[in-house]
Amino acid sequence: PKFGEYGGQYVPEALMPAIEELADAYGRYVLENEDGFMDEFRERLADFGGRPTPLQYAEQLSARYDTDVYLKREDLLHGGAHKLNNALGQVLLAKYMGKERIIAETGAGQHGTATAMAAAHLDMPCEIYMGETDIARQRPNVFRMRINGAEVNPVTVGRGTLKEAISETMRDWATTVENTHYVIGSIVGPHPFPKMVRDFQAVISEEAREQAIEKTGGLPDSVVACAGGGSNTMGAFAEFVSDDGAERSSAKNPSGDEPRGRVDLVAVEAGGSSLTVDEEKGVAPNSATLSTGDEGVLHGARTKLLQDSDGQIMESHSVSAGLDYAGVGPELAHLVDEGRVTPVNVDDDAALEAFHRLSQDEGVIPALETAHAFGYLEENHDELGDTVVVNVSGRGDKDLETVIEETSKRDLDIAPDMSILNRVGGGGI
Amino acid sequence: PKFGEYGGQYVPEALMPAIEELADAYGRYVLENEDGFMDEFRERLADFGGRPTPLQYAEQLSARYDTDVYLKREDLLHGGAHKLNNALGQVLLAKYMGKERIIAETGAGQHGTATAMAAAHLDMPCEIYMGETDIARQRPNVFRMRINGAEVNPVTVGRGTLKEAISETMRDWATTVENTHYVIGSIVGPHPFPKMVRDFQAVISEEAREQAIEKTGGLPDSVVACAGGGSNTMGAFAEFVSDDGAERSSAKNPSGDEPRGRVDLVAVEAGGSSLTVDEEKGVAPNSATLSTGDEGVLHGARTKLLQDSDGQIMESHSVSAGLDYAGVGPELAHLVDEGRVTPVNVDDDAALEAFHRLSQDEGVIPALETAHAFGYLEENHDELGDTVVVNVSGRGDKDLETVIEETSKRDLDIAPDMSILNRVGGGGI
Amino acid sequence: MGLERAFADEPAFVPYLAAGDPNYEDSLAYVEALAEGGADVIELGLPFSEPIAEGKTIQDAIVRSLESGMTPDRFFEFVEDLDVDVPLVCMTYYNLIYQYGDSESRSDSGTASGDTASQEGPRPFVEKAAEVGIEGFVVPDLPAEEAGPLREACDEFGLDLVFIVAPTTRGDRLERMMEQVSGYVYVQARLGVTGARDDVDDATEASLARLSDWDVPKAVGFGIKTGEHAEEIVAAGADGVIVGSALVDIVAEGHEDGDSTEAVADRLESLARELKQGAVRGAQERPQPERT
Amino acid sequence: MGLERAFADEPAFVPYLAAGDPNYEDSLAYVEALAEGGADVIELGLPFSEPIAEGKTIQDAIVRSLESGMTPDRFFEFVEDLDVDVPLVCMTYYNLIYQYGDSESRSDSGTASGDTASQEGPRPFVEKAAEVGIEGFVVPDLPAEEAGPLREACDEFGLDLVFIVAPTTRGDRLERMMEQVSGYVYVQARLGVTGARDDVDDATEASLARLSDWDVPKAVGFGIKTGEHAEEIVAAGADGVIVGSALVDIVAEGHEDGDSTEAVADRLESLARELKQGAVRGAQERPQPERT
Repeated sequence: PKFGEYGGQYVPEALMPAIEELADAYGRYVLENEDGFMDEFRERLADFGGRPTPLQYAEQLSARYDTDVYLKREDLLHGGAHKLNNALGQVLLAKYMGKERIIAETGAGQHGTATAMAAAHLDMPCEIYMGETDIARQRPNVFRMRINGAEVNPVTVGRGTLKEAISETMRDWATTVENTHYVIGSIVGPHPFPKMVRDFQAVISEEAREQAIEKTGGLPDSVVACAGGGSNTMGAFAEFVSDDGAERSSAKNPSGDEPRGRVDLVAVEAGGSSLTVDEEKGVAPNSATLSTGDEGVLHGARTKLLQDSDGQIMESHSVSAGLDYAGVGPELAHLVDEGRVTPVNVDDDAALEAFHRLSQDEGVIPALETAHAFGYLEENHDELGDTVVVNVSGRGDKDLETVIEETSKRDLDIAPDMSILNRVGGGGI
Repeated sequence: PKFGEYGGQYVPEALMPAIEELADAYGRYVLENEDGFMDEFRERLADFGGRPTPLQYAEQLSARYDTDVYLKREDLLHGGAHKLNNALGQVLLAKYMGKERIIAETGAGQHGTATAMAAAHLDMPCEIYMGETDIARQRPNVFRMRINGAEVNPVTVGRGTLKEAISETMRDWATTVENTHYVIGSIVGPHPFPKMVRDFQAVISEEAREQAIEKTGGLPDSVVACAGGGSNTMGAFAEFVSDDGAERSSAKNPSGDEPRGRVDLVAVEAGGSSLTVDEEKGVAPNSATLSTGDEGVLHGARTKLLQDSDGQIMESHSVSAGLDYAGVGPELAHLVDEGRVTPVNVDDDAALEAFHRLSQDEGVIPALETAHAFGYLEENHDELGDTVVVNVSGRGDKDLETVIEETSKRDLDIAPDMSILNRVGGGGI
Repeated sequence: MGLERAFADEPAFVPYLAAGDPNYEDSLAYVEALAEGGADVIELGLPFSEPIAEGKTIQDAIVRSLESGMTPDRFFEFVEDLDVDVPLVCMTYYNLIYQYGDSESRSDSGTASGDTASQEGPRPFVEKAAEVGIEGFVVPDLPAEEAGPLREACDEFGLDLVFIVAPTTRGDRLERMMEQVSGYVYVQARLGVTGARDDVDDATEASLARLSDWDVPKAVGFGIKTGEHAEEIVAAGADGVIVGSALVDIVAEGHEDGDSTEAVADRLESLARELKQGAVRGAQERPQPERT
Repeated sequence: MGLERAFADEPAFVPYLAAGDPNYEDSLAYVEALAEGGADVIELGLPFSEPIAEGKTIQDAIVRSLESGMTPDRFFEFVEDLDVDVPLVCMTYYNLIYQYGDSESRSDSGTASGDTASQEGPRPFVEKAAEVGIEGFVVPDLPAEEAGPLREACDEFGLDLVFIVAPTTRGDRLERMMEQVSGYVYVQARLGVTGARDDVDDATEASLARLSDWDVPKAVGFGIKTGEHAEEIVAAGADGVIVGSALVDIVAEGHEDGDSTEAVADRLESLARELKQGAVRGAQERPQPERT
């Protein structure tokens, strides 16, 4: 259950039996495909979720960078983000396990909406815990969850954001473990969650690796993905982790042999407004856990964290709500320590600029999370080789209001003039 | 260029040469696949748009109706609706024709956003005309167009809605025909638009027909689609039109022969609040053009219209902005007269109820347009045979605010309690 | 088929106003003022709710007219009430022409000609128009290809059917139009929609050249707003000038400023006179008039 | 390893308060009041920012304590400042224990034990705790499987490590825990998180039965709020009762109502006395005490 020194099961004793039961179910259904679980999962991912998602050649960006840029279009998945891969897998697993109720936490609301959709699809009652601050600022996602029939339970403790919601969901689970499954939204939490969520998300890189070989004749030189908790990141990396040869291999393989070589894996974190923390206030104006955090225990796992010198968890910050988390998946922490994954970060400004660039140049409006990956591409494409796959983890419809507000605070040449919205009538977005 | 007595080219002389040029290009590139146009179109639809979209078995609805219900998931297309099929086709065609500028009208903003996305993808300057009333009430879509780099030109004449925007776009085109292509958003307008848009949208039924045969071994008994202008409708029907045998053929074909028989085609219009028109005010509180309109000439084509006894076009109304149009595609008008397509309508209340049902039962939040098709299914599933394909023309994220507002005015048992949104903080959707 | 007579002696001045803009009574006065000012033919707009060929100026006029209660039947009354001695052309969109005979609910309106007529197409409208003294039609959304039924009805009742030739109209399309046109041909001076502009387009000469073998008078419109413009246009070979937006602007301004009917009528008459005189001057400048 | 002694003579009353709730000085008085009221062991909470095992009552206490400036170092001062003659157990989350020795920036804080220590795991924290007189730990997010390093450090410095047994804990997991536990075992009376409730769960007897062969005292917690509850629990075979939320409620109410420190302390002492007496009564009702 560990990734080097990371991972483990740091949870209240009351949850341990549930986690052990889940680990057992994970082993049987996911790893062994018992009762055809994985077959059904993949079939539902296709028919309900819309898989496979395309690997699209990005013409304008490729020309701009003189590098072949491919977009792995998870934004086209049902719900608008990679989140459904995991939510559908876990809700289906809960059904196989005989559970009768689904709970989940959500921050920006993406995981909550994905879970609510999956639960509706599989006819499971579903309750989502969401901090009241997040409820107020992510109303469309609250609407979506409610419209899919899920209960949304406001969490009023503390700042009322993601980490409080996670704690609250764990508390619910501690009371209801016998009939309830807790759908954790990323590759975090106690074992088996980090491995299991990775396995559900690995379909991203399974497809991308095959598609890249099909389209380019070889492996990409680099895969770039944004990293918050890290589920899209590990999903995009998983099948490339073992492509760890000494040399890059974008050299094509016309012979049809299985391509080999090294694929660089770049995890782009939210640099926020600064990498400097305010110890006094316990605030990190970023979410660059892999780049700047240090080891600790949070939400059931040992991993890298943003914490103060006492070990109290810091408030993280990012223009992107979905990256705004003080922890990170233990597997990513391990792969970074091993040197297999390169952690980098991109600040709010560069992410916003990249958001506009992708929208205007490629006609794909990315999630602000995703935009961080493109911010890195803009600044560092020279180091990424000849063929780069960027994971478009989600679409940006949810971020429109934030983007407009944040853009208006900055002087970004690339940003479109939004004054039409002031010239014409009122009404909320 | 006609469908029976419908269709034609009723446009200002200045546009005729452009329309003839377009008709020529349509014939060569679309019909003859000159320069591999259709190949490139299909490839871009796949890689950029995310085609094929799934044909999903709807478990809960099938159980509810004791009928096999399949969902054609156009909501999963890039942009969230079938609109991209057409927008991408036309923008690509404009490029093949050497045009340097794209214009389009939009009502609710779906066609505008699809066109803006396609234009960004293909690196074409793009301007969208949109009534100022619509701009005020569809702000998220205005944001999306601007973010994709399109200009949005407010139309201040009249009510400031779709029909004024169409007229205004035609005016622009009349001035700029030489370098500009006008991307009409539905199977309306002068020839060749109705045929061409149908051909671009026909991919829906091409896929659906194949997928239905693959999944059920035979043809469906019925295909149900909502109808406003009618592009998703004809897209969903096109490949089934010739399945016009005397008998339904859901009897499976285990022998592997090409299935034959009759597939019923049901076009579900917006019944609005009532089918009764107010001649005095020139208002039809519905958009049931096929069911209640009569022949006339609008926006370049002879078709069925909602008009007063003088021939002035009426204000149409529907809870769904995308169905709110006083005209309809001439081909649909013709197929209705021929008896090949059955026009029906579903009122606002039933559409809202169906919106909630699909969201809760299947985890798919449909566009309000789409919800009309499911409203019909709820009330008339007995008449639709054993296997029904419903076209999920778009996703409902854009309609959340409308749905909540309209739901709150009604007493719908099925609607979720939205009071959490009042209990917790402020902020627009 | 008599509109050609208006071009016979000297270049014709063909003004346009929307009937009923800004209201029925004032509009009567304004149209009469144009006649006073020297109009040779008057194009009277019957407003349609979706005027796809008009620029903002005339669109706004159409909205004002519709809001003041203009309908096809009221339009015919308007024509009857007009006290002018100038040929009148009805400029409108095809759906109004087409629907007139197709309504079963017309019974309660002022005229009875269309009663319960159904599927008769344009005939009832043309019949009624002829009855009130209209001499021709301009239908901006009816290209020659779709004009058969209307042409037929016009022939039956002795009315002219004017077509618009655009700068982009070429080859076969010109032929088709030439076969059907009568009265005069409306030469669109530039691409775009109606609206007054400050310059005269070079395309005009080219258009006139393409039509040199047509045997109907060639009236040039789109963008003419001063006597000098009219002069240049006619000097370039036109048989007449069509002016709409510049006149509608006067109506709109008068309406906005609350000016008296007389004041607005005076201004219209004055501009009409200027335009007519400009056209006449233009004809004198032509080295060799080529009108048929 | 001395906590067992608190259970030796009669059933133990083990209250919990969050150190520093609602502030440093009041909290000292409140903890001392519990000792006055008859506490045999006191569980002192060192607040962690993410208390995943606590119910709302204790969560709120943790927030109050953090906001009043509580830190690990301040906690150790707190323990030193306490004037009580009762064994103290530190209840906290593992990250605080784990990080204490791992910080390079502790130099400016009051104590120096952890200075520049790095990657030492729980040892520096345990060392410091032992130094100030802490006798044991309860770490709600540290199951036996992950407890090795902490157990080792506790052994080194002679501290007890208390584990929580849940109603759902069975088989191998019980074995693993039994191997590592010392001082006493915290028997969770029901599923869920901490919080006072009105009934005593039947699961308690079953849990006690599963632990019958363990050689450490069994203290039952979760949901005990009155002397009668305590009595029933002990009568059912518990060697002690752990009470948190009911006491924290008194602190919270006093804080909200602005009551004097003395008044709140009196209430705490009074409830403590009731609970201790209930426990004692319960022991007398047991037909055959089974404590080792």
